[in-house]
This record gives sequence, structure tokens and C-alpha cells, in this order.
Amino acid sequence: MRDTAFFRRWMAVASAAVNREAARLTELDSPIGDADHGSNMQRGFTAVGAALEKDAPDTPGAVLVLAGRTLISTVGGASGPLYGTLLRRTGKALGEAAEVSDEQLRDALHAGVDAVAQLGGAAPGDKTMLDALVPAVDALGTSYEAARDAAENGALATVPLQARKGRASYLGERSIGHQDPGATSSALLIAALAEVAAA
Amino acid sequence: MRDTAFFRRWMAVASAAVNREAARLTELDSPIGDADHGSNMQRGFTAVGAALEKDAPDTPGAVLVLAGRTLISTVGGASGPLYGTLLRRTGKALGEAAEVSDEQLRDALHAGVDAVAQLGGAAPGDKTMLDALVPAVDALGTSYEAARDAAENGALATVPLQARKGRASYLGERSIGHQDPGATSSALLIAALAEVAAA
Amino acid sequence: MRMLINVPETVVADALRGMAAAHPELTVDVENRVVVRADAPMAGKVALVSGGGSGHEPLHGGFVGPGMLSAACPGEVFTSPVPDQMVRAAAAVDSGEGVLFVVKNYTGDVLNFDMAAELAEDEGIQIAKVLVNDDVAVTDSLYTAGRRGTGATLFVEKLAGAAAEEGAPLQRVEAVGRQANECSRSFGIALSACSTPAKGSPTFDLPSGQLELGIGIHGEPGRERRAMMTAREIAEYAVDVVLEDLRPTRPVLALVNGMGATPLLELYGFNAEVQRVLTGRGVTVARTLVGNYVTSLDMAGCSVTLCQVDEEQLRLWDAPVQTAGLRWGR
Amino acid sequence: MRMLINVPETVVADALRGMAAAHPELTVDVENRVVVRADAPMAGKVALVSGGGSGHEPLHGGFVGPGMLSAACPGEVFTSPVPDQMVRAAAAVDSGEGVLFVVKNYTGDVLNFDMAAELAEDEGIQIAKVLVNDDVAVTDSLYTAGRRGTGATLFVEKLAGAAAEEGAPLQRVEAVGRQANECSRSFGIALSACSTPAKGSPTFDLPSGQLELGIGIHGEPGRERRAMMTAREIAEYAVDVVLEDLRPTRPVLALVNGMGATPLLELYGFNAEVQRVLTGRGVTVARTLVGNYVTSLDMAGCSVTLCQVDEEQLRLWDAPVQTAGLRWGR
Ligand SMILES: Nc1ncnc2c1ncn2[C@@H]1O[C@H](COP(=O)(O)OP(=O)(O)O)[C@@H](O)[C@H]1O
Ligand SMILES: Nc1ncnc2c1ncn2[C@@H]1O[C@H](COP(=O)(O)OP(=O)(O)O)[C@@H](O)[C@H]1O
Ligand SMILES: [Mg+2]
Ligand SMILES: [Mg+2]
Ligand SMILES: [Mg+2]
Ligand SMILES: [Mg+2]
Repeated sequence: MRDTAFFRRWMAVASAAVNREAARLTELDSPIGDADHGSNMQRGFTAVGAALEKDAPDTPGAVLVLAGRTLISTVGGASGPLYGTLLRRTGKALGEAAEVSDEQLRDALHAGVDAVAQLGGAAPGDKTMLDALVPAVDALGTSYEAARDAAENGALATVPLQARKGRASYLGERSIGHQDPGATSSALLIAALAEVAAA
Repeated sequence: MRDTAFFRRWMAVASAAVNREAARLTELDSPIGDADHGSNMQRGFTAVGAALEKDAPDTPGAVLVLAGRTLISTVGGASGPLYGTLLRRTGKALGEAAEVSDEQLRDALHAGVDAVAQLGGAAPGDKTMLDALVPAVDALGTSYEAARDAAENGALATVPLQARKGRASYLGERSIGHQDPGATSSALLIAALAEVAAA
Repeated sequence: MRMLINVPETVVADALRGMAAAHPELTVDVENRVVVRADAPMAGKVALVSGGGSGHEPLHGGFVGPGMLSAACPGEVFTSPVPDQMVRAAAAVDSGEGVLFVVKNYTGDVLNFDMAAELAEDEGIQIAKVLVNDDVAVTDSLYTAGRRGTGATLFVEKLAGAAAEEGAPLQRVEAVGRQANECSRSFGIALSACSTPAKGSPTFDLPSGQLELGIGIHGEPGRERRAMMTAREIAEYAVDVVLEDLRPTRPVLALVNGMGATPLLELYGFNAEVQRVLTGRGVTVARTLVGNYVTSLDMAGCSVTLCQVDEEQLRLWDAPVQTAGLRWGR
Repeated sequence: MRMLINVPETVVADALRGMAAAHPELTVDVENRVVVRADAPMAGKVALVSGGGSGHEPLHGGFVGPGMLSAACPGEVFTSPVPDQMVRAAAAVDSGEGVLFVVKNYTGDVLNFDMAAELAEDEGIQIAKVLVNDDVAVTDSLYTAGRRGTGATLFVEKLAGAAAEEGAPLQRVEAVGRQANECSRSFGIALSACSTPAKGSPTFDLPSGQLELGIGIHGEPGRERRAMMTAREIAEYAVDVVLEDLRPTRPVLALVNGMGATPLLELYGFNAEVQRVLTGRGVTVARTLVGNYVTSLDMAGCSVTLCQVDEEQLRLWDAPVQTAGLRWGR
């Protein structure tokens, strides 16, 4: 079973990863975007850390709902509402339990990812964060490590794709050959989850 | 004796020299000025050519007065009124004679250079066109070749000077180490004169 | 990095402080990032709220004032603002007659304004929306996020703002804004990339002697790179692409817009070419605006926006406006 | 070369054609390079004529209109206009009440305007002159051409223009202009060099990470090169140099001016720092203007101009002005 501390650790490790990789995420967002994804994510997760510190939510669901709400209130851009919705809906699906099982978490993440797909209107293959998130939650049935690898591979697999959603889509064929920044940050979040789950 | 055709040839050769060296004059005007001396001179002498063609002045004095007026009306900047005054006053000093002696020309150029000094308030050593013009008219007593060399040396001798007039003066000590564009174009005009006198 | 800033993190807050100091006629909430007309809410009048990423100044904060926007929400550089800002702005300006959101069509802007609309309506504020999507460089909407909102934003905000100032009800203000967008098309060209504070270097590599055709306003590259063209050739290209899509049958308003680093001297020269092409194509130009209005930080380049207008739209265009960035009449 | 032009030779003429198309309220003589208020000459009123090299837009052409200049004479890029233009402009706007020439203190401008004044007076036009020389970066006037005219030009043209618009006689208009200059000081900073069309490349080499302190407005380098500074440090430096020379005892008008390629977002942020320093030094700021007003083509950088004002000068500043580049009131 995973308790509230587990979810706080997940957010903390994710935040550290985002901080570490911020420059790279912005770099990826330059040729096919507007060069802000790294600073967007950094601003958001810094705020998440502060909010979790201040409000001290006491259930797994409450941690993720607060994290999601905080992202929505501080990130902006496309990634703010999308990642905000991902965590908020996942948190909502977890309900008010003090501890949740890995299976519950998997189902909740499924609901979260579905909400992202619905909000953004994208599907796997469109060269978005969904190219990392969808294979990751599918692989969660196997293991956290499998999910981490699936997300990582999904992010790498966006390179040859032509973008059909978000800013990169304006480039048409010129979007081919670049890795999607959102898929890359999604892989970081899933890797953070795998890391705390393994600890 | 020098006839009207001589003065027209002078202006034509000067114009060709200015065209040939325009990029260099602008280049010299970049580090210590505003990067326009070449195009200023080019615009002016192109207009002089057209004006001499159109109005066909028929005395040496009239050629230079028209050339000077044309420079004033087309160049602008510091060099327009200064070079315009140089030629206009030289031409005025030549009077209405159909031919002039080398001595008359030398005296007239003296008057022209004096007028430049008065209008601009500069003296030799201030890193301006006067650093080429003053030694040149002084050397005219010897020969046109001596005048050409004196102008050329005068232009080169501006390199170590600190500018005290014109735009270059704003740079203070940073104007040291650069050749003055106006002294350089003056050397071209005197060289053109020597060339037509030798022909 | 050749930027006149303190640190990248405070660029937007610093700019808002500086804006507050220069414009006593505006209420600038630096903390919450909302710029409001000091005399809002205006009793009996519909309010207009817009916003978007920063870096396009004077858009949108510079268009707050009598005859145009009631409030603007500046996001981080090139990042749409968050719903909290929009809800706060709507609450500050709503007089009970409702609020029109003017939203440029980018995924981020659309999602955040949608969330804000829901939240504002929960608070009892009537919300209408106009989506601006005028950029003809984005051709195939089925396989993209749809056309971007660029120069037409100025026309939408000006015409709808004039209607609101006259006391038109929300539905009518929304219709005026929607019509302005439908009557407008834009095309943009970059002669250099821009540098965002966060990145500190050009967002893409454009060798001198090359240009990008079909750029947006977020430093993204365009759809095509070409060898440098003359102002005349660029004007012909841009105007023709716009006309092909717009096919105007009425006179047009022309916005010849600078991306930020192109000197006004060049923009006026470019305008001469734009006018020449329009005349050659038989298009009557009713009004022309030349300058930096919808910019992309320090990008060199320009965009052309045409908005075909009827008598009523022309009247709304000519109506007085008093903002930091656009001002005439009264 | 990354310029939006046809060929360097026609840049000014092209810009004038584009200006004519955008501004029906101006009479633009492209051939003779004179921009005139369409309603000039104004019976019973003193006229103002200014001019200078092009590349500083909106200065001067953008300041022609009610409440400011009667006419402007644009020279080639960074090259003072020729006397013929000034005489033609004076003749076009003189109502018999005389003409004030506003001249920036550069050798070329001074010589050409002097010649024009002589010629105009020969034609029976009464001429007065105000020399603008506000740039404190030029310290030692004995060994230089004297202080350059930069940002204060806007204050001189605005205040003297307002006095003329009210019907003040030539002597008074001249005195207002002279006083505006005497009450003003400026200091400029470059973060990049600019490129003139004739040269096609930067006029000096400024490695990124360095800045030039004490630049003028003609792309010339400044008096000192330093490692990059923050907006706060630059504001402190510039404001202190200006204050040291001006030692104001009254409130000031502040012009936080962009050199052309610095985004408005950065200028507003810089203004916040300027205001902070002024407040810290006990100086009251009566009005602030932020934007690109006296530019240097595509140079990145800024300048600060302060003009200390009495009640009457403040009234003239607030008086209505309707030009392409500056507009308020009525
Ligand atoms: N419609 C969408 N659905 C899912 N993800 C999207 C969508 N649009 C954009 N994204 C993701 O958002 C990322 C960009 O985020 P970010 O740069 O922070 O926002 P913005 O594009 O507004 O600047 C993209 O790389 C992509 O993965
Ligand atoms: N007061 C002066 N007296 C004599 N020559 C001068 C004076 N001021 C400037 N010059 C000359 O003019 C040259 C610059 O001419 P130009 O670049 O055409 O004009 P501007 O300085 O107005 O751009 C300088 O190199 C210098 O030789
Ligand atoms: Mg982005
Ligand atoms: Mg020069
Ligand atoms: Mg963004
Ligand atoms: Mg010059």
C-alpha cells in the first residue's frame, strides 16, 4: 500500500528531476515550440512543493489534487492545464483513502491520462505528452520499471513523428526529427514515480 | 593655364575615385563615426556630375561654384557644407576668367581651405579633413605631386590623433588609432587634381 | 545574452511595476498579474478581458483603456496566463453586463481561458468568448492546432472594445469581435529569431541572408525558409497569401506590424510596398496602421494583417481609443 | 544583411511613401523630403521645423502634427538633411509669424541649419533656432563638438510646439524650447550596435556579454565598454550620471527611451528600476514616457532623459498633441 508520504516523495523527486532537466526541456521546446517548457515545469513544481509544505494534505488523493490545482494556477501554457488535470483527476480517482494499492493507483492514473486526452483532444501519435503517458500507464500492469521504460521509449519515439497538436503542429513536416518536450517531461514524472516505488 | 575642361576632368576623376573608395570611406567612418561618409560623398559627386552635365558651366570658377552648391544641396552631414564651401569658395576666388594659372588655382584653394576652417572651427591636428587639406595647399607651391603626397601623408597622420571636432570627438581617447574618413576623402580629391594636372 | 533585464524570473513582474509607474490611468496588480482600467467596472457596460503570454507588447496590457480592453492578463513570456488571473480580471471589471474574453487560438490560451470561463460563471459572471485565428500560414487545420491568433487580435479588441464603450450588450459585443476575426487574415515573416529571457539565446538558428516565411508570434520558426527577399518581394508574397484566403470585396484596414526589432523606417518602407501591391490587386485601403503592435520580443520581421470592413466596422475603428499603445479621437 | 528594404539607396524615399500612405493628415513631399502638417500654414501661429538624419524614427516625422512640429526634414540615414529641405519646409509652414528651427547639436545639423536659416531669412522668413545638446556622456565640450542632442529633442519639440499651438510669439516659443533643453539631460546605453543600410553590418563590434556606456544615437560606440550589467545597475548608473549634471530641484519628466530593438517588455522593466532610483534620490517624477521615441535603427539599448519642469512647463507637456508618434489630449 502507498501512503501520503509516498505521494509527497513522488512530487519531490519529480520536482528535483524537473529542476535538473529544465534547461534541456526548454532546449527541446526551441526548434518546435516557444522555448518555455522547462521554465514552465520548474515554476509549477516549485509551487507544488511550497503548496504541499503549506497545506500539508493528509491523503494520497489530496496530495495529487492539490498538486494538480497548483499546476493549473501557476504554469499556464498548454502544459499547465494538461498536467494539472492529469494530477487532479488522478487524485480525485484515488478518493479519500489514507493508503492506496498499486492497482488503485494504476486505475487512477488511467483516469487521469484519459482526462488529458479528452481536454487536449490529442491521441498517441500526435507527438504530445500522451505518447509517453499512454504507454506508461498501460505498462503499469507489469511494473513501475516497465512503465518508466515505456514512457522513456515513448518520448524517444516522438522524434520521427509529425506533430498534430500544440505549437509544434504549426511547423508541419518541419516538426519531424525533434523530440517532443512534453513527452520528455512526462517520462521524467513517470521515472520519478518508479524511483519512489522502488525505494 | 587651366581651362574649364580641366576642372570638369578634375571633378570627373574625383567622382570616380569616390565611387571606387566609397565602401572604404564608410568603413573608416564606422569605428569613429556613423558609417555614412562613403555614401555621402558618392551621392554628392554623382549629383555634381549630373549638374555639370546639365548646366554646362563655362568657366573654371563656375564649374567649382556649381559643384560646391550641388554638394551643399545633396550631401548633408558635416561633409556636405564643408566640401561644398571648399569648392564654392575656391570657385568664387577664381573669378570669371576662362583660364586660370596654377598660381591662381593655388591661391583660390587657399581661400577655399580657409573658408572650411572658419566654417567648421577646426584646425590641423583636430583629426579632420583639414589635416589633409592644409598640408596639401601648402605643398602646392612645390608641385601637384607634392600636394598629393602631403594630403596622403596628412590623412595617414590622423591615425594617432585624438579627434576634437565632428562626431569622432565624442569618443575621446577611443578615437585614437583610426584614420579620419574626411581626411581620407580629401586626399582622394587632391590626388584627382594631381592626376588631371599630370595628364 | 544582450537583454535589459535583472533576472529572467522577474521579467514580467518588473515590466508590470514599470508599467504601473508610467500609467497612472491603469490599476496594475503586480502580484496577481492583472492590468485594469482604473475606472472599471463601468456601470452598464460590457467588459472586455484579454491576455496571453508576455513578449508581444504593447499587446495586451497596452490596449487597456477607454475604447478597447477593460483588463489584460499577462502570462510569463510566451506562456498563456493561468485561469486565476482571468477570473480575477473578470471579477474586477464586470458591472453585471457580462465579460467578453478575447482569446488567441493557442492550445494553452484556449485551455486556460476555458477553465477560467467555467470558474467565472460559477461566480455568477456572464462570460462570452471570441477566438482569434487569423494566421493563414497555418494551412491544414485538420492536422494542426488550428490557425494561430496574431495581428487580428488588435482589430478584434479595437472593434469589440468600441462597441462595448458605446454600451452594446454582451451578445452584440461578442458578434462584433467574432466578425472582426472572420474578416481578418494575417501572414508573418521573420528576418531573425528572437531570444526569450529563459533561454537567453535565439530560439532558432536563422543565418543572415535567409528569412522565415509564415512565422507566428512566439519565436517559432515558420513553415518555409528562403534566401533573403527585398521588401517589395516580401510584400507581394505576404499580401497575396492573405488576399487569396480573405478574398475581400470591401475596403480593408491594413496593419503593417513590426515584430519588435525592425526599425520604423523599414516598416514604413515596407508599407509603401504593401500599399502598392494592394492597389495593384484592386483592393481599397480604408485605414493603415504601421508600427510595433503585436510583437515577438526582439525578433526582426513583420506581419501584414488585413481586415475587410463595412461602414459600421469602419465607424467602430475610427471611434476614440485611449490606451498606452493605441490612441486617437475624443 | 537582415533588413526589410529594397536597396539602401531608396530607404528614405520608400519610408516617406509608406508614411504618406499611412497618414493622410500629413503632406509628404517624397521628392523633396519634407513632411508637413496638412493644415499648415496655420494663420497667426509660429511654426516649428526640425529635422536630422533618418534612422531615429518616430523622431522627427512622427512628431509632426497639432501641438508639436509643423514640418520635418528627414536626411539620409544618420546624415543631416540639406539646407534646401529646411528652406522648403520653412516656406511651406510660415504664416508670417516666423519659424523656429529645432536643431540637434551635431556638426552636420548645425552647419546645414545655419545655411538654411540664412537662405530663409533672405526669402523674408523670420527664423529662430534652438540647439538641443542634452547628452551628458560628452563631457569635455572644449575638446569635442559639444554635447550631442538626443532624447531632450522630444521635450523641446513638445513644449515649444505646445506654446506655438497656443499662439505664443516666436521669441516666446524659442524661449520655451531653449528652457526645455536647458532643463534636460540624457544618457544612453547600447547592448548591441546597429546596422546602417549603407554598411549592411553592425557599425561597431560589441561582443555579447558587453555593453557600451554613453552612446549617442548614430550607431557610434560610447565612451566606455563594460561587462554586461543588470537593468538595475544600468538604471543606477544612467540616472546618477544624469542627476549629477542636472541637479534637479523640481519634479521631472522622465523619458525611458528604447534605441529600437529592445522589447517594450524590457523597457518597462527598466523603467521600474529608473523609478526606484529616482525615488531613492528624492526626485519626484511628474510624468513618465516609456517607448521607442528617439531610436538608432535596430540598436538594442536604451536612454534616460530627465527634464525638470515648473508648473507652466508641465502644463505645456500635458497640452494636447496629435502626431503619429505622440498623441494625447484634445
Ligand atoms: N492538445 C494537447 N494534448 C496533449 N499534450 C499537448 C497538447 N498540446 C501541447 N501538448 C504538450 O504540451 C507541450 C508543450 O508545453 P509548454 O511548452 O509548457 O506549453 P506551450 O506549448 O503553451 O508553450 C508539448 O510538448 C506537448 O507535449
Ligand atoms: N568641424 C569640422 N571641420 C572640418 N572637418 C570636419 C568637421 N567635422 C567633421 N569634419 C569632417 O567630416 C568627416 C565626416 O563626414 P561625414 O561622415 O560625411 O559627416 P557626418 O559626421 O555628419 O556623418 C570627418 O571625418 C571629418 O574629416
Ligand atoms: Mg512551450
Ligand atoms: Mg559620418
Ligand atoms: Mg508557451
Ligand atoms: Mg552622418
